[in-house]
Amino acid sequence: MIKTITYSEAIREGMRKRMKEDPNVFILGEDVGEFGGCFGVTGDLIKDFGEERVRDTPISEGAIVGCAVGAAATGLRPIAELMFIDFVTVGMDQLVNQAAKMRYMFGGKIKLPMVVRMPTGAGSRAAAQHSQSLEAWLTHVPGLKVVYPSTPQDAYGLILSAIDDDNPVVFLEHKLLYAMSSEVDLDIDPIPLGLADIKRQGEDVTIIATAKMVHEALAAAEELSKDGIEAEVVDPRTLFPLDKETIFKSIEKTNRVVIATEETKRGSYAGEIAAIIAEECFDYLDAPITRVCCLDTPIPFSPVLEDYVIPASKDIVHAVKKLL
Amino acid sequence: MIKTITYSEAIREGMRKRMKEDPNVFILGEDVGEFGGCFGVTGDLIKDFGEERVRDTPISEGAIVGCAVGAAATGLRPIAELMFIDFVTVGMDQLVNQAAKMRYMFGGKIKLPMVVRMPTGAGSRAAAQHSQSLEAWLTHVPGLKVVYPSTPQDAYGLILSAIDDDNPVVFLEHKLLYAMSSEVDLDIDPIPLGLADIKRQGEDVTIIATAKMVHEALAAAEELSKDGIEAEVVDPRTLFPLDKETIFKSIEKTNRVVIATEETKRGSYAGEIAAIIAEECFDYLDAPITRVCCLDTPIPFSPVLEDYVIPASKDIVHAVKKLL
Amino acid sequence: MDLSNEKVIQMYRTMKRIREFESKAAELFAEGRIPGFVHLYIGEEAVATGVCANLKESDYITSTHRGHGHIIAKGGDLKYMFAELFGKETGYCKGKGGSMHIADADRGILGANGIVGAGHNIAVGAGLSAKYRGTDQVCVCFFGDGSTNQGTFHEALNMASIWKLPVIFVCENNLYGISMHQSRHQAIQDVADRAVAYNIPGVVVDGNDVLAVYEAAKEAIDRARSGQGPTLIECKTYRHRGHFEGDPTIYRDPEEVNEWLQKDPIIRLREFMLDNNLLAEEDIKKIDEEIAAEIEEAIKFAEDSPFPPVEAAVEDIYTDIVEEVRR
Amino acid sequence: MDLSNEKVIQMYRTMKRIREFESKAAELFAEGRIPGFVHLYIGEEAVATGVCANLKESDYITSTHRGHGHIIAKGGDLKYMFAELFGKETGYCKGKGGSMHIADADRGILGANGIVGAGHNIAVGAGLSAKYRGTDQVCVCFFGDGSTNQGTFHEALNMASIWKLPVIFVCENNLYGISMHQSRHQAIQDVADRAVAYNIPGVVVDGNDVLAVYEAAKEAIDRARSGQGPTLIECKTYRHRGHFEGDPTIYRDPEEVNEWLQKDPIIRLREFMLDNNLLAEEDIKKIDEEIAAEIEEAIKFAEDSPFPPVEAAVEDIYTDIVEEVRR
Ligand SMILES: Cc1ncc(C[n+]2csc(CCOP(=O)(O)OP(=O)(O)O)c2C)c(N)n1
Ligand SMILES: Cc1ncc(C[n+]2csc(CCOP(=O)(O)OP(=O)(O)O)c2C)c(N)n1
Ligand SMILES: [Mg+2]
Ligand SMILES: [Mg+2]
Repeated sequence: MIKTITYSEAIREGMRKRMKEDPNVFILGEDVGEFGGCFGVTGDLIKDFGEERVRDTPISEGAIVGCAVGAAATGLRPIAELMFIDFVTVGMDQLVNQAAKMRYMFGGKIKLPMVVRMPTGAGSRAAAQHSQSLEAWLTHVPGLKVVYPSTPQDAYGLILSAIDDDNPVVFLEHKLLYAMSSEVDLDIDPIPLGLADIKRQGEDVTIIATAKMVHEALAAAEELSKDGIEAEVVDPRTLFPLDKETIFKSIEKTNRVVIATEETKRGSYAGEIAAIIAEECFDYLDAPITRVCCLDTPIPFSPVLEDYVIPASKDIVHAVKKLL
Repeated sequence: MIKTITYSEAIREGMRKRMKEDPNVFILGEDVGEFGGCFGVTGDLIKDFGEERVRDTPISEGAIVGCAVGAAATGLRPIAELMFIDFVTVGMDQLVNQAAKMRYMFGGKIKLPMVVRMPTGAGSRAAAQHSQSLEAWLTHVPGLKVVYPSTPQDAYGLILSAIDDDNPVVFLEHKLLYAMSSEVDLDIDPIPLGLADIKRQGEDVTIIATAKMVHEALAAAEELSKDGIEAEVVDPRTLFPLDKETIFKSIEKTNRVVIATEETKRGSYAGEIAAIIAEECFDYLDAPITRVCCLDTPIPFSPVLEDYVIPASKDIVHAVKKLL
Repeated sequence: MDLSNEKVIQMYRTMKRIREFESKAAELFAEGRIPGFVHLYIGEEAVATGVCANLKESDYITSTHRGHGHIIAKGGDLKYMFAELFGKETGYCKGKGGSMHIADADRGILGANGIVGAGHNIAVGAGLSAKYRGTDQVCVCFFGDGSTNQGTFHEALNMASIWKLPVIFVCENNLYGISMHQSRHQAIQDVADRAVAYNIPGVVVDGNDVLAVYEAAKEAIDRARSGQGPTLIECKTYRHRGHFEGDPTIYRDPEEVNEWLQKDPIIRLREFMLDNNLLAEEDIKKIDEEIAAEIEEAIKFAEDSPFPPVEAAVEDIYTDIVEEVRR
Repeated sequence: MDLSNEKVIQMYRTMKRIREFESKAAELFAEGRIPGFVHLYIGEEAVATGVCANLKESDYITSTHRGHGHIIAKGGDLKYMFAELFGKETGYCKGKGGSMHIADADRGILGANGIVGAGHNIAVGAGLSAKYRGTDQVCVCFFGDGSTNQGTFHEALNMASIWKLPVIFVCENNLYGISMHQSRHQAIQDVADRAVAYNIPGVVVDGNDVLAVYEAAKEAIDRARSGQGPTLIECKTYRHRGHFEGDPTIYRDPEEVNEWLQKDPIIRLREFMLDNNLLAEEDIKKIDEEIAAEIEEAIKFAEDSPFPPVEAAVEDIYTDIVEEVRR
C-alpha cells in the first residue's frame, strides 16, 4: 500500500506494524501514551496497544534506557523514546557502558534487541539544551548502531530494521523533518542498516549529507546545476554501519567531496567520514575534503543567530564552488 | 626548583601550589581525602588543606560535577576528580548541558573557572567500563577545553593553566603514565593551553600523538630512525584549543602524517585532527592520512586481548612504513 | 505572624507582576512574536513570591524551564526578560538563551534551566560555596513534582544533607509532569515525605496561600542561614495553562482545572488584603495599573531593541576564545 | 521458621563455597595470577546466600563490582568463574569480561557490573519484563550502601514502585563505600528508611545471620511474586578485606574490623548447625573438604585452559558485524 504520510507518521506506522506482529515489542518513554509523545510520533498507538505496551514513564532518562536494557536482556524488544537527544546526557551510562558493551563483556552470550529513539537537531528556536546533534558521541561507541533517516520512506524502512535488529540501535529523527510528507510504500522490505542511498546522481562533486542536510544538499545541487555543476548527493542513512563502498565509488567518480551535517563541526561524525576518506581513498581526491557543519557554538536562541550558525544549502554551494 | 617526580606527583604539586596561593581553589571527589584518591593523585593534600578543601563526596558523579558548576558560578575555583573517565557518563548532563553552555546561554555574563580531572585510558586490565578514552566526546562540546599531558613537566605546567583558566577545563590523565617520573621544574610559568610541543624533530613524517601514545610514537621514531626514516613527533598537549599552526608547519615539512591516539578509532578525535588536515592543508599531503588507534571494540579484560586492541609503537612503525 | 502590611502588599505586587508578565507572554506567543518554547507560571505565583520575599539580593536561586516567576520574584527586570523572550540583543542573555535560560548572576539568579532536574546540583554547589566562603547566603532550588524522580534530586538532597548546606529545596507540586499525573509518576502523595531519606525536615504547604508559603520558607531559610542545613518544602499548587503554550491539555479533567481556578492565589491575597483593610479597592487598582504600565513599557523596550548581529553568535562561549565566523 | 535442615545445610555449603572461592582468588591475585581489579565478598556471604536460597533458576539477579558471591549463590559454575578471572577462553565471558562482568544469562545472572548503581535500572527492566510476559519470575538487585547515593537508586526504586514490579532491592550495607564511612556519605543510619520515599516496605536485617536474611528475603520475594511489588531490604554486614585487593584499608579502625570478624557469618551458621544437631563436626569437615576439592579442580580447569586467540577481540560486539582485525 502506498500512502502519502509524514516522516513522523512513517515512524509510527513502522512501530505499529511490528507491534502488531510481535507482542514482545513495546514502547516506553515520557508522555508517549495518551499525550502521544512530545513531537506526536507515538500518536494514537496507545489506542491500539494499551498502556502496558505504550508505557508512560517518570522523568528518569537513565532509568528509561536502563529499563530497556534489562527488558531486552530478558526477551523483550523495547523501543525507548527520549524526548530530545540532549537528554541522552542523563542516560549515557546506561546506553554506553551497559547497552553497548553488555554483549561483549558477557562474551557474546546475550542479545540486546532494543531501539532508542531520539529527536535530534536544531531549527526550532529551542536553544542550547534542546537542539543538539550528538550523533558523533554515539557512533564513537562500539556496540551501538546509529540510524538517521532523511525521508518518510527511509524512516519507515529503517525503523523496521532497527526493531528487527538484535543489537542496540539508536534511531535519530530530525525534528524539522517530522512534518515532511511524501509517498511511502508500506509494503517494502525493511531497509538494511548499512546501505547508503544516492539521492541524486552527479559527476562533478560528491556531497555526503545526513537527515535534514540531505534536503539542503539537494537544494544546493539544483543551484549548482544552474552553473553546470552536477553534484551527487549520497545519504548514508545509517551512520554505523557506514556504507563506505557507496561513498568511495562516488568519490572515485567525482574526485571531490563535501560532507554536510548539522553537527557542531569540531569532533563531528562528518570529521570521521572525512578521516575515513583521507585514509582510504586519498588517491581519488583532487581537492581538500570540506565539511559544512554547524559553527562551533552552542545553539543560540535568537532566530537570527540560530539561522546563522546552522548550515544551509547556500553554505554547501559556497563550499562546492571553492573546490572547483 | 627542579625535582624528579612522577606524573601523578606533578599534578598534585600543581594543585598544591595553586591551593596555597588561592583559598578559593578546592578539590572534591570520591575518596580524594584521607584515602588520597583512587590513583593516589591527591595523596597527602588533605594534610595541608583539611577536609573542607579536599572534600570526599558520596558516589554521585552527577552531583560532583553539578556541585562544581554551582561553586564555580558563585566565585570558587573547584577541581573535581572523577575516578575514571568512564564515569563521566553519569555526569554528562552537568558537564555538557550545564558547565559547557552556561556562559553562552547567559550571554557571557558568568565565568565558570572549574577543572574536572579524569583518569583515562586502557592497559590496566580493568575491562570495558574502566578503560575508555572518551576525549572525542568532550572535544565535540563547545564551551569545554580539553587537556591531555604526556609527561610530568607538561602535567605540571598544564594543571596550573587549567586551574587559572576561567572556563571549564577537562583535564585528562593517562593512568599508565601516573608512575612515569622525570625531572620537573616547579618554577616554570604555566604552559598555555593551545600550545603543542614537538617532542622529536624529523623531516620524513609527522606523527601526531597524545598522552601515552606520545611515548609509543617516540619509541616508533627510534625504530624508524634505524631505517633512516626521521619522524617528527608532535604532542598537541591540549586537544582544544588545538595548536593547528604547529601541526600544519610540521606537515608542510614532512608531507606525511600519522595520528596516534588510544581512542576507539571510529569517531575518534584523531579523526577530527585528520579531517582538519584534509581540509586545511590538503596541498601539503603526499600520502593518505593514517590513524593508529584502538580497534573498534570495547576494551577486553584478558591481557592478551587488551594488548592486541590497544595501539603500540609497532603499529605506528607499520603505518609509517606504508606511507613511504 | 509577624508579617508587616508592607511586605504583604509587596507580595501582592510581585504576584501580580508575574501574572501580567505571563499573560502578556501568552498573547505574544500566540501572535507568533515569541519563538520557541514557553512554559508559563500562571497559577503558581504564590510559591516564588512567598519564598523569595525572604531572600536578600545576594542570596541565590536556581530555576527551571518554568522560570519567569522565580526570576521576577528574585528581582529580575521585566524589560530584559521580555527582550530575551524576543531574542533581542538587550535581553538578559543577549538573545542567546531565551525563555529557558534567563539568568542574572548579579542578583543571584543562577538561571532558568531546560534540563529537568539540573538545577538541583547547581544549587548544592552554590550552597557549598556560600558555606565555604563563610557568608550567610542561602540558595533556593525551585523544581517541579516531575523532577523529583530524576536522579539529580536524590543526589542533591543527599549531598546537601550530609554537608548541612544552606539550600532550601522548594518543590512546586502542580500535580503534573507534562501529561503525567503525580499519582502515575510516584507512589507517594507528598513529595515532602522524601525528606526522610536524607534526615532533613520535609514540609507540606498550601502553595496557593502566599502567606503560608512565606512562613514555611522563612523557617527553612532561617534554619539554613544559621547552619542547620537544608529543608524540603512542598508547595501544592496548579498551573492554569498547559505545560507549554500550545499544549492542548487533553490529560486534565476540566473540572479539576476549574476547581483550581477557584483557588487562584492572587484573588485569594487580594481578598485577604481587602478583608483585613490592608488596602482599599482603589489602592489595588492603582497597583494593578502601575504594573500594567510597567509591562507595556517593558514590551516596548523589547520591541524597540535590535536583534543581535550575527557575528555575536560566536562570542561568549569562552572568556578568551572567539570561534570563527561563517565564511 | 519453616526452614528445612536440608536448606540450612545447603546454605552453609553455599557460604563456604563463596568463602573458599574468594580466599583462593585473594591468593591468586597476590601471586599476580589474576590481573586487574578484584573486590572480594568475604564476610558478606550470608547476604547473597540467604537471598538466593529463595530463588529459582529462572529468576534474575543483577550484581555489582563485588559480584562473585552473588553469582555463586545464584548457581554460577566455579570453573568458568575462575577461568574468567584468569582471562581464559573458557571463562564465562570468554575472557572479555573479567571479575567485574561475569554473567550467566541462562541462570538469570544479568552480570556483575563495574559501574556503581548501574544494576538498579537493569533490574527494573528485568522485573518489568517478567511482569509483561506474565511469568512469576522475580529479579533481585544487589548493591552496596555507597551506591544508594547514586541517582540510579532513586530512579529505579521509584519506577519499580509505581509499576509494582517484582524486584527485590537488597542493600549490602558494609558500612563503607571504599573509604567513605556511611555516616559521612548519608545522613541516615538505615538505608531501609529510604523505602518511605517510594511507599514500599523497607526492612533492616542482620546481614551476618543467614537465617534472618533468608526469612526477610522470603517475605519480600513472596510479595513480589504475588504482584505486590518491590521491597527494600537492608542487610547490615561488613567486608573483612579491603575494598579491592591491595587496598591498605587505612580508613578503618582495627578494632572495628576485629569486632566484625567475631561476627563471621559462616562460623555463626556452623555453630547453629552444631548446637541444633543438624550436622556433626565430621559432617561439616566432609563438606569443607568437598568444597576444597571442587575449588582445586576449578582452578586447575582455569589454569589448563587456553587464552583466547587475539582475533577473538573483534568478535561478540554485535550479533552480526565483526570488526576489522589489526593489520
Ligand atoms: C532531562 C529532561 N527530561 C525531560 C525534559 C522534558 N520536560 C520538560 S518540562 C517536563 C515536565 C516537568 O515536570 P515538573 O518537574 O513537574 O515541572 P512542571 O512543568 O510541572 O513545572 C519535561 C518532561 C527535560 N526538559 N529534561
Ligand atoms: C559510577 C561509579 N562511580 C565510582 C566507581 C568506583 N567505585 C567502585 S566500587 C565503589 C564503592 C562502592 O561502595 P558500595 O556501593 O558501598 O559497595 P561496596 O564496595 O561496599 O560493596 C566505588 C566508589 C564506580 N565503579 N562507578
Ligand atoms: Mg509539575
Ligand atoms: Mg559498601
